[in-house]
Amino acid sequence: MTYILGLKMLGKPETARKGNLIAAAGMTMAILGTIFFYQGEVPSFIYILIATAIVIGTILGWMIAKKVAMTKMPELVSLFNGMGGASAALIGLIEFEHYTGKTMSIATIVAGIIIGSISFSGSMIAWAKLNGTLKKPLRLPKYNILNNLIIIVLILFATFIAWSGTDSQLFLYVLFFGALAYGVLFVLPIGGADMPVVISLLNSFTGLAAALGGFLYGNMVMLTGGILVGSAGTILTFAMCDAMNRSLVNVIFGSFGSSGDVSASDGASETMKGSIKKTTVSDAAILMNYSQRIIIVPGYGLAVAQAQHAIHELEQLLASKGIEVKYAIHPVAGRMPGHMNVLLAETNVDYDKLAEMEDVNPEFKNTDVVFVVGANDVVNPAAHTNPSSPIFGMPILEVENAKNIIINKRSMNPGYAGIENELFYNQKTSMLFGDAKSVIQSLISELKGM
Amino acid sequence: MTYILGLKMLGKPETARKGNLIAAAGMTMAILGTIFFYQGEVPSFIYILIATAIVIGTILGWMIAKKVAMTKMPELVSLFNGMGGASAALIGLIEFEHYTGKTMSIATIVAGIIIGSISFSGSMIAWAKLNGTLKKPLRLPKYNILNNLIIIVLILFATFIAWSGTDSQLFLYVLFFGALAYGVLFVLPIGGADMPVVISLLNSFTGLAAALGGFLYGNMVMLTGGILVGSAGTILTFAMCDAMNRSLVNVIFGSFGSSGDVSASDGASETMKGSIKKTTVSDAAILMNYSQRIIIVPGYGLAVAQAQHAIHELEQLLASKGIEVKYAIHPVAGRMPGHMNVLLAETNVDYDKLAEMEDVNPEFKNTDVVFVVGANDVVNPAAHTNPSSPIFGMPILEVENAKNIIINKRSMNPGYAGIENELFYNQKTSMLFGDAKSVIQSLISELKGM
Amino acid sequence: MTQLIEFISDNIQMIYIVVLMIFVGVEIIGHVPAVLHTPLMSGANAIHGVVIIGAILVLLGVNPENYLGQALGFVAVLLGTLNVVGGFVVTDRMLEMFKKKK
Amino acid sequence: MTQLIEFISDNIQMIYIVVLMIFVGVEIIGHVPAVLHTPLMSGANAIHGVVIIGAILVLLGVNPENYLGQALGFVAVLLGTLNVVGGFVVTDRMLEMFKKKK
Amino acid sequence: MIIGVLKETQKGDNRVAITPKIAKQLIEKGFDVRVEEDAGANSSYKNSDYSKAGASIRTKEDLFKNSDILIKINPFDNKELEKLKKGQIVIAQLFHKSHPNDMKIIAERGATAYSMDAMPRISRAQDMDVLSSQNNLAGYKAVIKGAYEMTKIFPLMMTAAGTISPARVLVYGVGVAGLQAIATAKRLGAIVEATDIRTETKEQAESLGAKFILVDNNGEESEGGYAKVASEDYARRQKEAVDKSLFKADLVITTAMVPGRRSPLLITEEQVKQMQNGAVIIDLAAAQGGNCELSVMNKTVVKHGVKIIGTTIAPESVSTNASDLYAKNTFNYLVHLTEGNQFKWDLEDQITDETLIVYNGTIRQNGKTS
Amino acid sequence: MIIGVLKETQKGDNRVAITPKIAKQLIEKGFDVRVEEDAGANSSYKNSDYSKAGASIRTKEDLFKNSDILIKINPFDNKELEKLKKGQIVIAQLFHKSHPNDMKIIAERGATAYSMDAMPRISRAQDMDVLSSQNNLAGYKAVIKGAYEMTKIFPLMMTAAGTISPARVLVYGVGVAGLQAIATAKRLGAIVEATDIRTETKEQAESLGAKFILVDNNGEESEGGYAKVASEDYARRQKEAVDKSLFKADLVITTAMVPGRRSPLLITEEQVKQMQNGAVIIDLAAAQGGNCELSVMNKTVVKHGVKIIGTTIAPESVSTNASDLYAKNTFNYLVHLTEGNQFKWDLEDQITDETLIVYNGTIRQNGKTS
Ligand SMILES: NC(=O)c1ccc[n+]([C@@H]2O[C@H](COP(=O)([O-])OP(=O)(O)OC[C@H]3O[C@@H](n4cnc5c(N)ncnc54)[C@H](OP(=O)(O)O)[C@@H]3O)[C@@H](O)[C@H]2O)c1
Ligand SMILES: NC(=O)c1ccc[n+]([C@@H]2O[C@H](COP(=O)([O-])OP(=O)(O)OC[C@H]3O[C@@H](n4cnc5c(N)ncnc54)[C@H](OP(=O)(O)O)[C@@H]3O)[C@@H](O)[C@H]2O)c1
Ligand SMILES: NC(=O)c1ccc[n+]([C@@H]2O[C@H](COP(=O)([O-])OP(=O)(O)OC[C@H]3O[C@@H](n4cnc5c(N)ncnc54)[C@H](O)[C@@H]3O)[C@@H](O)[C@H]2O)c1
Ligand SMILES: NC(=O)c1ccc[n+]([C@@H]2O[C@H](COP(=O)([O-])OP(=O)(O)OC[C@H]3O[C@@H](n4cnc5c(N)ncnc54)[C@H](O)[C@@H]3O)[C@@H](O)[C@H]2O)c1
Repeated sequence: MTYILGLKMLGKPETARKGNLIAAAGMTMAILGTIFFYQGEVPSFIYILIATAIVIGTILGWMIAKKVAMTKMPELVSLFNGMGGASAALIGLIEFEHYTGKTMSIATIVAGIIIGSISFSGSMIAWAKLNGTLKKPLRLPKYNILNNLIIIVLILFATFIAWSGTDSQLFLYVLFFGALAYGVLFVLPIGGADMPVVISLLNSFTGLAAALGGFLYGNMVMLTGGILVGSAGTILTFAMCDAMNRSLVNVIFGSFGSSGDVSASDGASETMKGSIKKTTVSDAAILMNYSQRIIIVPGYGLAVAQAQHAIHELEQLLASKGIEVKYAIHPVAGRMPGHMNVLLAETNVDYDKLAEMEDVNPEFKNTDVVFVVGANDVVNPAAHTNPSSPIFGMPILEVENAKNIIINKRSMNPGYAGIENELFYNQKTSMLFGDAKSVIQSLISELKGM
Repeated sequence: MTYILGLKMLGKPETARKGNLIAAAGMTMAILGTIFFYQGEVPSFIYILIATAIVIGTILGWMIAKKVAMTKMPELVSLFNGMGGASAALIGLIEFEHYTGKTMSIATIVAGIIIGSISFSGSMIAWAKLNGTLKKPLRLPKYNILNNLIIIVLILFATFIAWSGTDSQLFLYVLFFGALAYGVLFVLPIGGADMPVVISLLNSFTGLAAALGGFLYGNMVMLTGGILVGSAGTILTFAMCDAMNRSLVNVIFGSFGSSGDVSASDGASETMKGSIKKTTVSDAAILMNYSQRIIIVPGYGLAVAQAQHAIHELEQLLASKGIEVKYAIHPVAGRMPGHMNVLLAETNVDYDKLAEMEDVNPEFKNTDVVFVVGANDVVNPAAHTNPSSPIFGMPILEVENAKNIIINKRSMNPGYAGIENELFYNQKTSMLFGDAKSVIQSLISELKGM
Repeated sequence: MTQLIEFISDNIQMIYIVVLMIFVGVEIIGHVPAVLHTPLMSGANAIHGVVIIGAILVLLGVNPENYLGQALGFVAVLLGTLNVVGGFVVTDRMLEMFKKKK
Repeated sequence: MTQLIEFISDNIQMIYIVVLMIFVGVEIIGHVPAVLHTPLMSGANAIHGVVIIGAILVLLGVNPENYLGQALGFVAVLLGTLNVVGGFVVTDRMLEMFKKKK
Repeated sequence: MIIGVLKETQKGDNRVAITPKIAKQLIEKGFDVRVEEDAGANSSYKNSDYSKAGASIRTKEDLFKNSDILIKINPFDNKELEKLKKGQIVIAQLFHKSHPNDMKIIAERGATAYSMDAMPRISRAQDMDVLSSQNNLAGYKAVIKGAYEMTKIFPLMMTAAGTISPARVLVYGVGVAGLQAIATAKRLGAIVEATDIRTETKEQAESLGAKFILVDNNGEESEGGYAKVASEDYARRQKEAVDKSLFKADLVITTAMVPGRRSPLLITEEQVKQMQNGAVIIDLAAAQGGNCELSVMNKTVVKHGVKIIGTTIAPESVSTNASDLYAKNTFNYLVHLTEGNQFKWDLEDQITDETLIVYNGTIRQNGKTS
Repeated sequence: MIIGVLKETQKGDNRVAITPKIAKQLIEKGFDVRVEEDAGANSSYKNSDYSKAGASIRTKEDLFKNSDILIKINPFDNKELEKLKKGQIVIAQLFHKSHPNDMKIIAERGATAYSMDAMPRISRAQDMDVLSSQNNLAGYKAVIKGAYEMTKIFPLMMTAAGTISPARVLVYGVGVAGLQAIATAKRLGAIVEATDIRTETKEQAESLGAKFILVDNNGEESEGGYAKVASEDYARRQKEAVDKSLFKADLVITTAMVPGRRSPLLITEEQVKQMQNGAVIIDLAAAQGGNCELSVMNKTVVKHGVKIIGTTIAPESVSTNASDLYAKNTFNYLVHLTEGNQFKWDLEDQITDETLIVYNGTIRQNGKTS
């Protein structure tokens, strides 16, 4: 049960870490339990074997996990996932002989082998891709047909093995390698940006494989753990697709996605190089929730959306969480002098929270998140950097000095001055598209739940 | 599994009804399944017996459930619950002889008997109380000690039966009647207002009894269904205590609660007869959600709480659900002429939504919910009815004509005129205590989730 | 004691199911609005009418000579049915109140 | 076919558990914020490392003469351990990021 | 009965006691309404508007000669009083306490006089209470006048040409006028502070977004919602507490009054000296002597760089709305006093009792007010 | 360099071109700032404030004799022009297009003239743009003046004495002044409508809570943010669309202008006749001929029951803030033009190019503007 608790707690940022520990503790107990309660004669060297494997695995796993850079985490997950898959497949290979003739058990075993090895080889490819070892998505001609063919053949073959009651190890190995090959082919053509989804999918595969093992042995721990991961993983996969606005089918079959940058194609001219990073309301909310200082930069879009009441509520909500929030008012934000003042005064924003440009500019570098709401020209670095731009020489709010920048607007359309804004392509910038009012309201309800 | 789905859907107003049907369908299937898949020789007259029982039970149950007045529902639930408990206890009585000597099975059986019969007799008492047959909470001296003693004796006795492996039916019947008695004693002293909590508790008892039965037969349907109800019922019991601001212990042991009217004692003088009805944010939200016309009556309290932005948001939210919402502005609401206008104009409330007293008074009778926020004197019927009151002769908003009245204020304290308001004691009125701003904000988040 | 352990290991799966079910029950009830407390209680009440199955099993398995048993079983089935049918119908009626008026 | 039915009725409880577990899994994941997707995936990844138990069982039960089996089993345990330990540690590291800064 | 509506004679007062809309309602009630020529001209009501409503336009003489009831807003001047006939009923703000002579004349002429300003401050009289309805407008207009006279603007503005800091407004006396002044100033974006001797006004001021300057009043309580005269000690403490805000204020609005007394002196010349150069004081209590030492009724005094404007003229200047409200008050009052367009003379009734000043030639000793 | 700050001579203009705060900043930049006696008196800045800031107080004669730079707000009058010396630099709003003679005199005297009103409307010149900074205040003050002159109040009020319906405000021209007028009227609780020939202003007006009356302008486009002269056809369609609102309006504020042209005529006498009795029109375009046929600059005309006030005086009347902003604009401008307190004469620069009207005695043919 500890897994359930663990996973549940993982679902909330505050409790996530504890959840992880609980799950780990549960796992340790299960392992020890298995060893000590095993009923049957076991030569002692087997114990040594097991112990050795565990010790080596632990040390290796720990070291790899600790050493690797934060940015390489997803690869690592993929790698570890592959290990699990391999382990499941190997079990199947060994156990096969013990169950010859028992159709259902064999069926379970071959299913475990297929799924485990797909998971293994697929994970390895995913790992290689993320790692950069494999760069280009590879794509054989008629790829979809070929792939589907292979999996069908594999399944038919597996059915045959189970049904016929054969005890040919050869068949089994053929199956094993066939599945490995399928795993490779399955993942190979998928773009790098979609990898997390694929990993999550493979993850749930491994879970399934583990569950099958549990079924075989009537081992509850394996069964529940595996199924839990299988189902949770599947849901998670869908959730991730959702967050990326793609369908799973699209990710697996449709994506010719060239190495995965979502290019800024919607409506903006393509002159700017680099790519923008979209973010979701949940992510933005989390980022805000774990900040200490937030500066809100309101612009004309706030007025258009009539989102003044919403932003005030957001500000109060953040403040109530102990976060320091203020507004940075650019002198020409909006369309008339004092536009932002009028707007915010309507909501009774404390005058002390409105900071003038000169005062606030030095503060950005100590700011965790700058939330730019419907402002554009007033935060456009082109005013400093590009002498040919019509706003060159205008003082701006130097939000690019902040640690994170979240920009809310409806599209990539330019503002009053009609020029592109390279801030949108900044590494630190996440774009939160949508009408200011509804976006802020969603942020509020998201934040309230934290 | 249908129960799970069913119960889950019951948890949301929109899906509740479907959930109920699904659960019912599942139940029917389970019953048929049990009969048809039973493996063993069964004399046909037994089938007839079963069929007769089911038919009679169905007709009776259906009729009672359909005929009874809406207000008597809780009694009915209690009654049916008792039936279930009795059924469980009877099973135990019959099955006892088959398992003589199998300690664990016997333990299961006696537990089933105890719990089932407590549930039965307790439910009957609860039913009688709600029904009005039993009026006064009866209370023997040293009640708590006596009661605890009985239950301890019962448990010891039960343990003895299970352990000794006796096959004495007599012992069993003693146990049965002992448990019945305990059920009576248990519920007897509890006040009428707390009955729903008690019923819920007994409900989960019956669930437990059913589960024990399931355990005995290894019948999954009984087991899962019973456990589900057992656990869900327990949580529900706590939730209900929560909603009433009582602890369970308090309800069961502490309550000398005299026939259950929560009297209006907080701060108000006790001159008014009758009792007030408190409501919760969730209930108020549900009521609003299922209304077609809502009128908001703002008063001075809205200004004090500075809840104008919140009420505007609530109004918009309701309107977006297709509900007709307007504000009824009493000419002297607040503390200066036009106070409410100033307040609401700040939030850009549409002027068309502000209705004058003369125009809105005839509309109340077609209004599903009147939401009175921080207003008091301006809705006090004493202005019409009580010539000695200082506000006699002042025209008021005749909210008492509406179908439901929800009044938000912080306490029972009077308003400017310093007089009691009998509207609070109106049958149709629910009091929603708390600071206007936070109450409205909670309402908003509750409504958003619907 | 050994009996207990034996019992547990014999019924390990059942116990598993019990624990899981408790989990599901708790998870599902989670946070329901207070207005739904009564219908929910009523619905749960109907569900624990599954005892009827037990009662039926008893009747099916009862010794044809055991008239007391048969009588009690009959009553048990009857009461169980009352519980189930009444429970569901009452719940349904309660929920009618929540229907969106046209 | 009969085999299948037999298998099902033999393992009815297991199937029950499987279905329940799926239910729990779905219920728990429900709505998690997108930022937690990766840690959650990682945590789940660690959990399915339970295959290690299978691997251990295999090793425990393997014929002492079956060297291939032992070798494979050894590798399986090793890989499983890697999965479990690495998975948990990585998850922990990821979650460190969410710690509230002082 | 014939109602005669007189044109206001007091200089600067643009109001009219009965508007065309109310005239129509009175006619519907069975009264015969006659209106002096051009009575409503300054409130944007033309003679033709009255005619359309069914009232006839007459000369002053005609009205005095034929009317049963004569209605006005301000006290009758001497010329008018002379024209009163026996049995005529006069309804206006007569300020009988400060105008005892007028009452004598009315009594001598055998007439009857109701005074609107004597209306008791009870809930059911709220819709006849002209002090409330007019003071409310005064509070609004005081701020508008202040904003008009100031050389600064109210709201905070951060513009390309620099930041304009919000104006600071200080309101003395949080009665009807004071509250509306707070609300209006707040709306325009000012930082508003307020003070009052009655502590219950703290919550009220705050409910409109003002900061309340609480002066410990040592239990000097209010009477029926009105303030009592403050002790010297209180005055001293008040100065201490408020001075800091006063010296920073751009606009000061004073509304402090004690019924039937000279208004309390809250701002001395000494204090004015320390105020900001360019500040404006609007003294709504000027008619009762003023809250500021330097204020002169209906004058704008500039001294020590501060503009001090003594006025009650505020409601009169929003004459259309002021007339609307006044007329409605009068209508409600008439409806209360009459039944089937005849007077009820129900002297038991508190409202009639307190407002009936002269009854058929005798000055009534009317209750409570000391 | 010596900067001489002159007192405004135009009647009614209470502003001053440099405030004490800005004087101090200029002094810190190395300028020697001298101020004419009482230059800031009407903006609530005393001579002593300037002295404290480090500026010296001089007579007009002294300033003309010794200053390198002479700063004012309004055009120099003839007497002043005569006193100019060769090489002196003049900075003011010179309105060179409508005052060609002045330019000639300046050129003859061998002086140099920068005109603040010729500032290009480009983003980086925003902080030197006096038209924006002053028009903004004009929009605010127009509403305050309107509220002051009206016989009605702005907000909706439901009171015991009846309901006062909210005032209806109509704004012609949604430029800088128009937008601020909308914002201010809205704040006070009025129902605000607005119209403009430039369709892009629809969104802007709505972002401040006004209802925009869209007149199909058949693609008559704006030029660099400014409106072009409207066609007759447009004028007709405009009347059709707006008349309904105009005849219901309590306050009309007109701000429509086309740079360098007579302001468009938007409200004819015929239309005024149909307006509400008691309505007020504030014509901020009166100086350029006015948007209303009946408006006269600096006069209040009452005709057909409507008060028509022709003015640009609005910003001048909030002289403290207006001076603050004007001074800040001038400061930014000076900083832009100079380096180490010497002029750069960078004629390539668009701002210098367009604002430098007379350069060392020759009138420059300066670009773009036709
Ligand atoms: N203050 C003044 O006096 C004045 C006067 C005239 C001109 N200006 C000029 O106006 C500009 C002001 O800069 P700014 O940054 O405030 O505005 P901006 O540069 O015009 O940018 C506003 C942004 O808001 C976004 N937006 C519009 N509606 C939105 C909605 N409903 N929800 C979310 N986003 C929305 C637009 O992007 P999407 O369309 O993609 O959503 C747009 O890019 C400056 O260039 C200034 O020179 C100022
Ligand atoms: N409009 C005028 O011009 C004017 C002028 C003077 C007097 N009055 C008088 O004022 C009264 C106005 O009637 P009304 O109904 O508006 O007000 P009211 O009768 O004074 O009642 C206001 C109610 O609001 C509640 N309240 C206060 N703060 C609250 C908060 N933060 N959250 C929720 N509730 C809060 C109070 O109850 P709790 O303390 O229990 O919360 C109080 O009972 C009339 O009697 C009228 O005659 C009006
Ligand atoms: N219940 C009703 O029917 C009703 C009707 C109208 C008014 N009222 C109430 O009557 C009260 C008085 O209203 P008003 O505006 O006519 O009063 P007012 O004009 O007589 O006085 C104005 C304010 O000045 C204050 N004041 C007096 N002396 C002061 C001093 N030395 N320092 C500071 N402040 C001082 C008073 O407390 C009062 O708030 C208000 O609270 C109002 O709400 C009640
Ligand atoms: N980018 C910048 O740096 C900058 C700086 C200041 C102002 N501006 C912009 O310049 C524009 C003009 O501002 P302004 O206030 O100085 O303009 P203005 O004073 O010249 O004119 C006022 C308004 O009248 C309108 N108008 C003209 N003829 C009309 C007609 N026949 N009917 C209706 N309306 C008519 C114009 O469209 C304009 O909106 C504004 O949009 C402003 O935002 C831009």
